[in-house]
Amino acid sequence: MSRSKSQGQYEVPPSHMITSVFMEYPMGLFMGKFMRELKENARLVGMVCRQCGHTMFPPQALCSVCYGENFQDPQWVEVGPEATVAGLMEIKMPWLNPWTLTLRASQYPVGILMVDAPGRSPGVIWHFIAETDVSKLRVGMRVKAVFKPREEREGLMEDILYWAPVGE
Amino acid sequence: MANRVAIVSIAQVNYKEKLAYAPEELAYEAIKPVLEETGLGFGPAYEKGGIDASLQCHEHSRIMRPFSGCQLLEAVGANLRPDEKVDQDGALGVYEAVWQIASGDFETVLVVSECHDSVNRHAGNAIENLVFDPFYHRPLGLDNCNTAALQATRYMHQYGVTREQCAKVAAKNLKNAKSNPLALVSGDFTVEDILASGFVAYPITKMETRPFADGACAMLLANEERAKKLTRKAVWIKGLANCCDGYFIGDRDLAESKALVVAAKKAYQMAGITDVRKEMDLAEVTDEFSYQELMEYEGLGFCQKGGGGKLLDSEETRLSGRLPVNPSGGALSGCAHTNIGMARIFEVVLQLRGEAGDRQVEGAKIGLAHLAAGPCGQLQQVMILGTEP
Amino acid sequence: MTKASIYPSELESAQPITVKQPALFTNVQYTVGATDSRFFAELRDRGKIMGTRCETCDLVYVPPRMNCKECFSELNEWVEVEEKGLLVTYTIVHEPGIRQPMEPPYVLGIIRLDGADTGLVHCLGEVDPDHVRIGMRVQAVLKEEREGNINDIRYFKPI
Amino acid sequence: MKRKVAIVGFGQTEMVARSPKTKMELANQAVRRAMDDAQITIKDVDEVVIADIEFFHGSGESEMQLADCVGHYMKPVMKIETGGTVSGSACISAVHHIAAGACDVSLVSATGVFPAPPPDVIPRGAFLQASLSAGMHPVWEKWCSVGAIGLFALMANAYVRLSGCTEETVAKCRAKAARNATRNPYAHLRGIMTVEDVLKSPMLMAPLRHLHMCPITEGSAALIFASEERAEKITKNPVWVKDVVSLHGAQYWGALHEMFAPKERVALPSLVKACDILYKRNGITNPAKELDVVEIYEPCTWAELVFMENMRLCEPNEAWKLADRGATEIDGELPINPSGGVTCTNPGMPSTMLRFGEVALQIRGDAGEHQVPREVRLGLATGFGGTGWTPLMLLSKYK
Repeated sequence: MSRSKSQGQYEVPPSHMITSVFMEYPMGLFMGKFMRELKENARLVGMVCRQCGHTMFPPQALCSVCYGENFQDPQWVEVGPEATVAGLMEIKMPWLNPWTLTLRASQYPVGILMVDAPGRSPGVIWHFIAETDVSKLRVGMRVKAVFKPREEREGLMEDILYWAPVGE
Repeated sequence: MANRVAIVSIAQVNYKEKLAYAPEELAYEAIKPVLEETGLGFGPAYEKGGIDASLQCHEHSRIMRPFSGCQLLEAVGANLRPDEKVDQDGALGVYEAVWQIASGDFETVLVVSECHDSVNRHAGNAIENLVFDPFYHRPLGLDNCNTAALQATRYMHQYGVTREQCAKVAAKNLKNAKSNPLALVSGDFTVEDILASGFVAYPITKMETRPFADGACAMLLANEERAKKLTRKAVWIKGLANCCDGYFIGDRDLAESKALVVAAKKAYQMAGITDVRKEMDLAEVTDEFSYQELMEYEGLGFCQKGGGGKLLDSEETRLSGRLPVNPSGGALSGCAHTNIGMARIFEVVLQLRGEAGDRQVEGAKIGLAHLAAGPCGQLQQVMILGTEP
Repeated sequence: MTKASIYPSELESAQPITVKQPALFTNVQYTVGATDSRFFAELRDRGKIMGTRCETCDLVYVPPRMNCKECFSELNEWVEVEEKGLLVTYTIVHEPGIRQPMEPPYVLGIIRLDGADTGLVHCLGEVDPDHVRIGMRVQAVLKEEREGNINDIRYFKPI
Repeated sequence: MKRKVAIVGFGQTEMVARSPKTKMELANQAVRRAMDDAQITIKDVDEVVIADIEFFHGSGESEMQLADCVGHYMKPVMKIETGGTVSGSACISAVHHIAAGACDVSLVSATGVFPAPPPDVIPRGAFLQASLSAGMHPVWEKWCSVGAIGLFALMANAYVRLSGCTEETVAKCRAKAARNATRNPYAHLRGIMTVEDVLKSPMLMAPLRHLHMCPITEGSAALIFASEERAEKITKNPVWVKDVVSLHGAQYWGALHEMFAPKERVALPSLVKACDILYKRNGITNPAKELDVVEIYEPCTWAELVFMENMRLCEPNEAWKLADRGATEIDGELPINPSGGVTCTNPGMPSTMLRFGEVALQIRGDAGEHQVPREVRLGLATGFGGTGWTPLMLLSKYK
């Protein structure tokens, strides 16, 4: 048996794991309705909590704020299509598209939007704003959702092309 | 135990595929009956009287979503409230909740375990392969099933256990499952049916493995004072312990589970059990693969080392036997991955409450719930529950 | 316990919606650390299988470990073990799965190499699965062109 | 709590951008250092709590993988996975175990190692950003991947708007962190940094510049907790856990609108509430006076200011003035993040534990060059993660 003492790191290639694995996430009953309405009617639906009036956008069976049940006779409401910009992000780096795992970049900035809703709180969403010149944008401005045509919609957030500034 | 803790309410949904439901929707189906039974709600954080804290059990690697605790937050009433997430089986969640309560920090803790196995139905064995070493084991395609098969072969060789004896475990449990409305698979199967169901990895056949399922389980635990106010059917935690074995399966003597022996000894000591064969009324053990149940008889001290097959043949562990094991039908009748151990606790609690219907073990006063997790049962947990503290 | 669902039937009767996304870690590289890199370098460059030895416990670990799990002492004594060994246990894998080194059905085993106290997981080749027995002697078959990973051992064959 | 609990050992590895070590090797090194610090061996450790999000390692069930090298072989183990809070949650779990009498000595281990695809397939930065976003809802929030940087850019914007804080003051604050990190041998981004350096660094998302955001760090940390009786046998300087509080949040980031779209003051709701509870339970009426040192989990420079206000260490919208006059410096009246904080070192999983451990070092007087130059009796450490979650640990020199 030959014996030797260890000396530092040896050069070997990294262990390279390649697997093509797909996961199937259940969207659920309430998110399911949101996705169907988006796909079929280009409508944004949310719910207003029956217990505390909090706007649930996306719709949820249980309220985030008061934990109240909202599945018996849920209070469906249409949210948007207009919204107020609450914050802006100019994304300067490319990011990964989770559907394809390829890089993508956007010419549009991302806004955090307070979407008009009948509850006591607005619906919150982040999405593209259709204005490449950021200097023309400001917090508090009004925008409106522009949807893809019916045949291109899949019930995903990408069905909204962007939010276009509304003339004042 | 010095600081007594009890399980005061339990609920579980069945194991059918539930791709229509989001994780939080599925979880709440189990949580709602617990809220109704106890009449408790989610009050302001760190104020006593309601449910003090929640504890989620959800293995994020099974859904490929980090901080997967986010999903159940609404269902467990966690917004701006104390909440913890154990990334292991629900049985470890119960273990954690017991100590949370015994520490005096909380009086009541809601433990919820949720898992959609159907989420990774396109992923094959890829999720299980991720548990193994990225340099030595993953490149060989190891998964839970083929490593279990390595253990099964070794165990059978060492002690002369036969394939028929392993298949008989599945036959027994699937028969018990007939009276369990939650079970996914059940029926009267012969040893021949089970052996003929096709190899997954020799010597394990398809019917000797756990059918994948979607499920959720909820339990409310409370300290002594609150438990006595909340229910007359409190089930007390008398002893609990877990123990982890080494990671490399090649290091271990796969024919026995050292970790289980350690965990069982500690749990029995806490519960004051001196002769488990005489004192235990029933046991629910992890039977993700049929051979495991036989090995666990030995590790838990129900029989001598190597005597698992004989104990099974003696019919002592069938439903009408002296020490019924897996009256629920076990994981072999279908169970979601993260619920394997918690479903065992669930069944023991149900039995001790006398609510197990046609499969009720008469006069059950003390029961054992066991979990084996990880490659070849690397992590073992034993919990002793009783109708008296 | 199996009550009717708590959710509105309007929602439950709709077609369930799921989304299918690729798992993120589908192409990932792991840096081989100090201990493992030596094992793979020796295997690649010299065709030798090495382990680390714990002097306190008198145990030889193959694959090599940086610490003894029994006494937790750091291990830096390297020993070469034989390419031959004993089959400790085996299985015949029937289900197809990812990263399988051969087409199923194939034999996967744990081999305790002569000079080692632990078993190495690998597959078996040049053997009829029905003739595999626990306790049989096997020998490593190495690849000609080695890259420095566990698949540099093609498989173990019966002696 | 039914029993008193103390920190008796703390260990960490050198923190670097990419470690040549494996996760197991790093974890082992940190555990050894923690045991050396406590002068105990693995035989003295009763149980292990693993804090991990092994998704970021592309693995599963990491409590199995770490058994041999962290040392829970033949011992009980618990694995906690929350978010950036994870090692904080795990420490709280260990405290509960000891207080309940489940064990006397508990070791908490957390390791951050981030393997990625070959760079020509996906650049590492984009990949790691995507791993963080993978924690979001697969349809609702994951698709546009603005993640932590987006959230904190919005928060910074709101803070600037409401408080009138200048870019120079924030840069000054970042320079303070760099100065402190330079004195901390384990910190990742070490080296003196001027206000100009900060202001010149590339803009990620206005007003957030590259140097304002925490780096991606690889490294490991371990903390050892012990019961009163054991702690006093193990060390002359146990650091006592006075209290722990942990609050979680809602599923969607939308619930954090007080943080990124506030009307009067920027607030992380879980932190505000957790501090209120902790102060009330411990009779703390003037935290700025009573706390000798604070370690805040600040994923970006602005977060340090906002969280100071949320912790009631100063009036709303005033923190930047404190920072501007040097009050939060290591020798200031209220030292904040003498370790250099998260903007200088962020290994993810161990980050919250580093805050806890650093406060313990300060209380013991063992922080070396970054020791606060006065008697440190009481210190508070925070964590941040998930969808705006907070774990807190209040540590004290006296029982």
